Amino acid sequence: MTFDLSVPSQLMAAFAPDMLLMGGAMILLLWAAWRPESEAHQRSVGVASIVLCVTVIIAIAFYIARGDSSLPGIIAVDNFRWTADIVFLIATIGTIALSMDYNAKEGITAGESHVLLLLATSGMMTLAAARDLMIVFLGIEIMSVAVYVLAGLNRRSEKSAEGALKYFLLGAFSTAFLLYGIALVYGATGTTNLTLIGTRVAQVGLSSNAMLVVGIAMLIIGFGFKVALAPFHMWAPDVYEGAPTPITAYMAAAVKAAAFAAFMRVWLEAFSGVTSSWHGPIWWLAVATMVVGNLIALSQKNIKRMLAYSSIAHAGYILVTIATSTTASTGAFMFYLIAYTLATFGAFGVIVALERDGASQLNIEDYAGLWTVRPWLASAMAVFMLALLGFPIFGGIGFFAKYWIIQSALQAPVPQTKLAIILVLTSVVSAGYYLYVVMVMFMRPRKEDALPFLRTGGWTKFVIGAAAILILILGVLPNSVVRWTQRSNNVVPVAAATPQITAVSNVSNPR
Amino acid sequence: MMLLQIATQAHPLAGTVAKWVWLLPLLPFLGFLINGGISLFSAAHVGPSDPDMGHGHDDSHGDAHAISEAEDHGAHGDDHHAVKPHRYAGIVSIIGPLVLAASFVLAFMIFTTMRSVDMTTPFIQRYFSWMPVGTLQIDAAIQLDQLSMLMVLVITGVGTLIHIFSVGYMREDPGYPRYFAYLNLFVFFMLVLVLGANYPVLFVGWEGVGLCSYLLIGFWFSEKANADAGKKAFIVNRIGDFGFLIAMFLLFSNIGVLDFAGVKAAAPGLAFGGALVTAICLFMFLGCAGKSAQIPLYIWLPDAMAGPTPVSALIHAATMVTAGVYLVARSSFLFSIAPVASLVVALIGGLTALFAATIGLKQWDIKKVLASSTVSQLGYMFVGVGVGAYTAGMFHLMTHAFFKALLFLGSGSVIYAMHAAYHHTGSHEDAQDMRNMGGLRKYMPITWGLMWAATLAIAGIPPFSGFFSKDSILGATFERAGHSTLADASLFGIPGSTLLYLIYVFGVAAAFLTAIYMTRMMIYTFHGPNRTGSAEESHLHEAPWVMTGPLVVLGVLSVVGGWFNLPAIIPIGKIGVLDGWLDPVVGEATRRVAEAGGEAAHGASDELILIVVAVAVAVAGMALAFARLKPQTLVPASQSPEEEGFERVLAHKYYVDEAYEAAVVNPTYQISKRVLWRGIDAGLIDGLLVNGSSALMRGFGWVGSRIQSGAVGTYAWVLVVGVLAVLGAVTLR
Amino acid sequence: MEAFLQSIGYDSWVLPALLIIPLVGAIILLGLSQTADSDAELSGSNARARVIAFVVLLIEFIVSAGLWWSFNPANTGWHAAIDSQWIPMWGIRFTLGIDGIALMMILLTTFIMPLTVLGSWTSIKKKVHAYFAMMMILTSGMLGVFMARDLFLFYVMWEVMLVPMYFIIGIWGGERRLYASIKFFIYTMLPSLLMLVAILYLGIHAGSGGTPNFSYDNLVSHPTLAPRVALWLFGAFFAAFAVKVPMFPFHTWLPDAHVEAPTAGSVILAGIMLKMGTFGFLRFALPLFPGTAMNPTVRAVIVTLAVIGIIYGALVAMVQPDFKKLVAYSSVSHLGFVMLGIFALTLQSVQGALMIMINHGISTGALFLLIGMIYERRHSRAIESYGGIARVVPVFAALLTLVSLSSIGLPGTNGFVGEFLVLVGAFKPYPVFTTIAATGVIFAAVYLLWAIQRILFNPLDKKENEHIPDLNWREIGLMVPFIIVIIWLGVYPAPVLRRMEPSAQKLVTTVTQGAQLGAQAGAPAVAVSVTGAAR
Amino acid sequence: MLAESLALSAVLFTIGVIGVLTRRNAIIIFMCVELMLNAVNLTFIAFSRYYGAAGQVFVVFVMTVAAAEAAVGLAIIISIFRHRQSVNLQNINLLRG
Repeated sequence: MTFDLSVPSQLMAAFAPDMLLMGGAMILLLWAAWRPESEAHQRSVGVASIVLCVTVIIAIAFYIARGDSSLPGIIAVDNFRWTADIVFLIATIGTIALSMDYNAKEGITAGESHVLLLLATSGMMTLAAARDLMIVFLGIEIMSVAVYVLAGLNRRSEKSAEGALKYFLLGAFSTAFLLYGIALVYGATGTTNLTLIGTRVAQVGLSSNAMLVVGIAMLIIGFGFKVALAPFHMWAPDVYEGAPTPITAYMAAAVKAAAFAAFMRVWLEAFSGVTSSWHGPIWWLAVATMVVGNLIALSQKNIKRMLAYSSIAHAGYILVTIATSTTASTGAFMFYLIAYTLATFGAFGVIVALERDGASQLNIEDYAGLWTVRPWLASAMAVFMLALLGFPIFGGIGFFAKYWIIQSALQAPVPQTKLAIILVLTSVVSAGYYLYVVMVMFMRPRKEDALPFLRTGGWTKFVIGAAAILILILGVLPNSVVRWTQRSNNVVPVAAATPQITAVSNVSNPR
Repeated sequence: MMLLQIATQAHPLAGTVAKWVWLLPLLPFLGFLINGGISLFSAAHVGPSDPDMGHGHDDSHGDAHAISEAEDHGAHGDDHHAVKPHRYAGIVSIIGPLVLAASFVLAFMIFTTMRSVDMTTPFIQRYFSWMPVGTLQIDAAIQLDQLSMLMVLVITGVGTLIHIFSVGYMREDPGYPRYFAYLNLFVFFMLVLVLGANYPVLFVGWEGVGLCSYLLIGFWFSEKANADAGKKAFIVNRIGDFGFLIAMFLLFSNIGVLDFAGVKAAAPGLAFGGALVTAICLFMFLGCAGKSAQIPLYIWLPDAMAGPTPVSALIHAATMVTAGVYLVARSSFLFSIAPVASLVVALIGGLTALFAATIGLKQWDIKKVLASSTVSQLGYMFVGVGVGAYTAGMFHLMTHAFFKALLFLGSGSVIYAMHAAYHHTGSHEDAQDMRNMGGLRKYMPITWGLMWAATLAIAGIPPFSGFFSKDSILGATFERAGHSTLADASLFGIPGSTLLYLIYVFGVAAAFLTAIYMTRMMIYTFHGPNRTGSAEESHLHEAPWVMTGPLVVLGVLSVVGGWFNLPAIIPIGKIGVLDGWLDPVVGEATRRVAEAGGEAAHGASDELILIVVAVAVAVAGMALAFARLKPQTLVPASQSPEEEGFERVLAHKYYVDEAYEAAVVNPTYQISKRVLWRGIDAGLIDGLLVNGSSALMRGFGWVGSRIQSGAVGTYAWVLVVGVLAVLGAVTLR
Repeated sequence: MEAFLQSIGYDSWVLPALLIIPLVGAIILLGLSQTADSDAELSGSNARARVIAFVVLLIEFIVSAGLWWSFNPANTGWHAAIDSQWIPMWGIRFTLGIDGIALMMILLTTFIMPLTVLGSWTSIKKKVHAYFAMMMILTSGMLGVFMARDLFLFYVMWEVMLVPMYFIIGIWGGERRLYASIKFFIYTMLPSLLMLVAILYLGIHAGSGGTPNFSYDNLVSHPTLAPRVALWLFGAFFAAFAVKVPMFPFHTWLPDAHVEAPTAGSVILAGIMLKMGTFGFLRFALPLFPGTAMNPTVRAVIVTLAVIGIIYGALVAMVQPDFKKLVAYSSVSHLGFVMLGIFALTLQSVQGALMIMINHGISTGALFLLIGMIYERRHSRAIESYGGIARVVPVFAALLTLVSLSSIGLPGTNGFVGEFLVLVGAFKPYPVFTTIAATGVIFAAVYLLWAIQRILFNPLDKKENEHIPDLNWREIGLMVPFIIVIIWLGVYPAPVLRRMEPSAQKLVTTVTQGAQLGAQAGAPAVAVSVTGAAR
Repeated sequence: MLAESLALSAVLFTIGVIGVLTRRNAIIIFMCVELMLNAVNLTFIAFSRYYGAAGQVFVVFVMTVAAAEAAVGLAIIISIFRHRQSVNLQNINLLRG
């Protein structure tokens, strides 16, 4: 059906999956806090949270099946949202699964951690749905506040606390910019509703309106921080290294994806009319991010840090789809998010499996000779590395993801050939560190003094195996996912004329 | 044998014994397979299933050692040793010569049929298509005509004799089967060379004989010198082959065919004396110069003496080295329309003849003397074919094959005797140095007599064979100088006639020197007091009959060889047999050069004068040698002093090898090593560009990670810088 | 034979079968592989792994051999063609097919692979299952490259080859294997990715309604590109292929990879993988961009590089102390001939180039196998650590000499046919270049004869060389096929030439015509942009 | 009137930024961030005078969120203080590179 969002009940209905998650999370929170902390309790809460996530996925599938849509309003009801939601939820399930083993390893017995994840996810879903800058802001904050806590979850670890602090301070700092940007855009257009903004900037040529462009710039900065674009990326490596490994995976995949989803929607719906005013900065940011991420990753010893920089590089690749500023590229965008999430969770799953308590065994060198003792684990890791590298067949879906981005870049109305070339060149650089991991695992002999690897927990095995299998299968037959993500390109600015344009136009250049 | 018989349009030879012509090369090849198999089989000791020397080497230990022991003797650098014969020596010494004799018999039968029928066109047999690519159609085909028949007879005939000689000579060498395998293979390729119906097939034989000469020169490969000599021969030949290849490319890209018949048919179409045909001929001659050791590529032949002496006789005197002459004669239809090229051929030939003869004057190694004499005689042949007297060239080729083979085999039996003697006394004197010989006449009279016959022949004393052939060449040269297409042409501005007279003078001078150094060799070897040493004298004796037998046959041939082509003015038999025989092949070309029957140009009187001059010169040379050389004064090599002044230059062959070494070989090596490899490859491309760029990337990465200082303040600063940058970007558009 | 093949519908399934059989073998091997890494109790299962690998690849060869008969030269279209959907949304299809050129390359591959298994029978001692599994995957990848008729599929196969070879070099290689493997990977990946962009550009350009079209036939018949664009795209293809060939100056990955790779790795690299580059030129770079490829400037540059490669490779090979490195550089020289032949673009030269591609695979492959055998015995590749061993290992010596002679290009061996055809064909368009190139024939003799002299001949002056065991029956047996082919192709190459001729002819004509079409379009513009690119 | 209030909020925002850049104490930095947020609030208010309530609603949201953020933030700062008896960011750099 088509929801009329001005009717509260229908708004509720359109927002139901998110509400379901939030409500469920509340109940679980009570239950988690009710019983004394214990390993078993932590696990049972985790399982319950996974069940909740699955329920929400089912609910979303129900919406997808009905092919619902909505009139313009504060939230969107479209495949873009649902696809993004499913990505978030899968990532959350993966995180919880990993956390259950990881917490046991690190002696974290707080069941609330899983609930916090759920809350953060609800924020993400809000972001994916947001069609109003206000909702965008709310979503970002719900998500961020929860993630600040998660980053510092491991109270005994000083690094964890430090990471959390850095994340929090800089996050708040950047939020201020985002907010300022929203304020200026609001000032320039007189509304915070993306659809209206879109129509207005398009109808009155605001592309050179100072207030609007500064606002857009501020928004770029705000989003750029959340998705860790260079030079707003500095927090990412530290936080990723400090945070508990599953949370790192969560941040690298889900948080980034959510921020990007909002970024994409805002840009397509609100600002696709004024491409000229933001294309330059986005282009340069994409280049800078790809270059910086890949180059610095080359000189990393710690695998979590290395993956942090690689995730920065991937942010650069994804930004290319935004730079093309065409709804066609949302397919590539979503597809990439899926592929990247799978690969990231697989890789971090392996890290969790090999990590020893006290965050040791995290240097790439520690994996020397892994192949000879844990062939399957090593092979899986190789698959994930090649997937992140974007290598055909062995890297599975990772290749198609990059391929589609390049294709959309070349197919754009204004072909982004240069970006495509820079993309492939920087991915060649990335081979330098992804293959380094493979090389260490397969071609270096096991060190004599190396500590034995712990046995891999069941949930971790599940995550790794699922990720690897999906990556490889989708790497040969991606059709289903391609078709699915292609349908998420219905994020189009709804051109609906509205009365206040005159009022806007004379305000938009204040005396 | 798959015979896709393309109907040879009722050729007189069709259906005769000639249809077995493909057996000629195949028989020696069969011998090669058998002997080669025996050699490998007898030497092989199959290794363990896991060859890693870590575990697996114990079992094969003993055998491998045994071999190395056995061959150590063979490796002893020199021709002859007292170890027990190879275990398969018997069968090998039957098969080796047998296959050759067989093909000689077959060749003779074909020859007789050819005489009986009158054939003007070559008899061409196509067997299968070798390289069919579009317009380029190269067949594996055999062409049988008078010229190739002549070569076949020489090769198989002399070859058979030398094989028989080898049975005695190599009897006790551990590498006996290998030796015969190589020798048979050589004959196979040589026959392919002369029977091929097109240039590429000829080229197969051309390179094949080069390969065999490489293998046989380096037969005792454990001596670095021998291996070097073999390699040198192959590479120098390759330089020549390069020219041959270019000639073929020119032919194909301008005429579009590469078979003799086709080229011959198309040749008249080419501009007479034009740049194209001249270039083709000159490149082709480069190939000949390589194969036939002409200036500047003659350097490999003296070193080639490192091989066993019969090899020197067969390959480096009688057959292979004359392939160049054959090629020019075979391509007479080209050379005859390229006067300038022909002049070059003749000039180079003349120069080589003279130059090599001077070298021959001062060599002490008996084989080296013969080597330089070979080079010199080849020069003669090129003078012959160069001036368009193709028959004369081929005639000298034939007689030379007789007497030079004889000389080599004779020297072989001398060395054989010397070595046996030294071996008995365990002395390590050089068995090939004439200063250690002397007075051998009384120990080996047969050899002495036969070698004198050969010497008179090569010196050009009538009525020995060499006299007739050499005289016909000189005569032709003189007469062409009078008037011919060559005389009308000019090279480097010098009129052709002048050059031809000059070449004639070279020839006469060379004849003079030849007489001198050959006589010198005979005197030092067989006459005067014996310098071998008292202990050894008792062991000096004539070689067994299996060796002297062939010598006798060759002796007869080198005496009467002249009768194959008597000049008109010496009517002591049938006149100009060879002229008539070869006329269908080279006659037209000859006449083209001589402008139709140049014979009439000079009267018989002039020709008589020429003959007198030649004989006088030869006699003078020998007389001078007898007068001046004092074998009594010689001392054995070990005590004799180094030559002085020009003599030393001659002894060192004008230091040409050293010059090449310093001017070409070393620079190439050093540049390749220091500049190309170390400099460009490792340094510039790999070091700077490849590894350098990756180092640059890592450098940037390192810097970036240093900026990541861990202090929130820095991060905030960077963030704000980014903010300002973005603001700047959007506002200052 | 043809009738029998007809009756079993051979053409309809052979190509996919050739791709699948090795993969099945790989899966079996990986399934049987054991984690424990002590060769003692593994020896049994290792032996089993070898046998499986050999049998599978032998089956592969037998299956592929049918192509020799089922292939009908008269039909210049695709043989044994397969066409099915893969990713319709992106216009990507799974289309296979071969012509005479691909036929020979496929047969070369399937011929060499089982022999390489025999070649690494005892030399590979650790992780045998994985090793042979890698070789299986590699086989599929290489065959896929030769079969692909869809540029996207081609690219995928092209990259797939990389990973197994990376592991083969990196895990089972020599001392500097880590450096060599990563260098090989990145060196070849960089231009390949550029080629991917070019392929995409082409596909989009030729596509309709937002869906790209990567069908080879469609792209070839669709050459309406602006000269400047064509130049850049051609540049991308050129880079990818030139590195693989490798052409001077893109060759420096080759010596490292060849030297450090295990024997089988070197054999496959030299024997088959280098041919990918030249095959790429023949199949893609020329037909897709005839105007650019035949543009006088471009052509002159490439031919010059080829000739430089011939001489340079030979000279550098001459001074190598390491025999494997020597052969590696000799490959640079040989492949230079191939490039000369391709870009001279006469029927003879192209046919010759194809012959060299085959011959080089055979001769150099055999050379590397022989080096591997002697290395297994003495654990040294340095030339000066040998000398005079002909007497200790006569069989080895005989084989090495014969193979070297074929590599030198002695008439009567396969080597001559190829070089002769290339030169004779290239002489008409490029007399001077060809003359210079022909001197490579001399240098080839220099470096190889000198090397085998220092290895086989000269005095046997090193104690440790006196007890080297000679080749065993397995080694002799695996060399025999090589020898047979060397002689066969030297004496009677006509059957091979006949099968390739129509395809070569088609290539020559299409490219020439395309170049003439492109000529009036914008040759000057290209000339300009060439200089522009130089800046 | 609009221009002045916008200018004022811009100035406040900048002061906040400078504070973040210059101060070393985590608490104070956080306060500066709060200052920036309030500067933005001022902007919203200023605009809402023209565009109606939306801006003011936004301000309410911002204040709420800021409060939540403050709670979490202070908790984090406390936990870091537990580890090293200081909240001076100068020497908090275990994580770097």
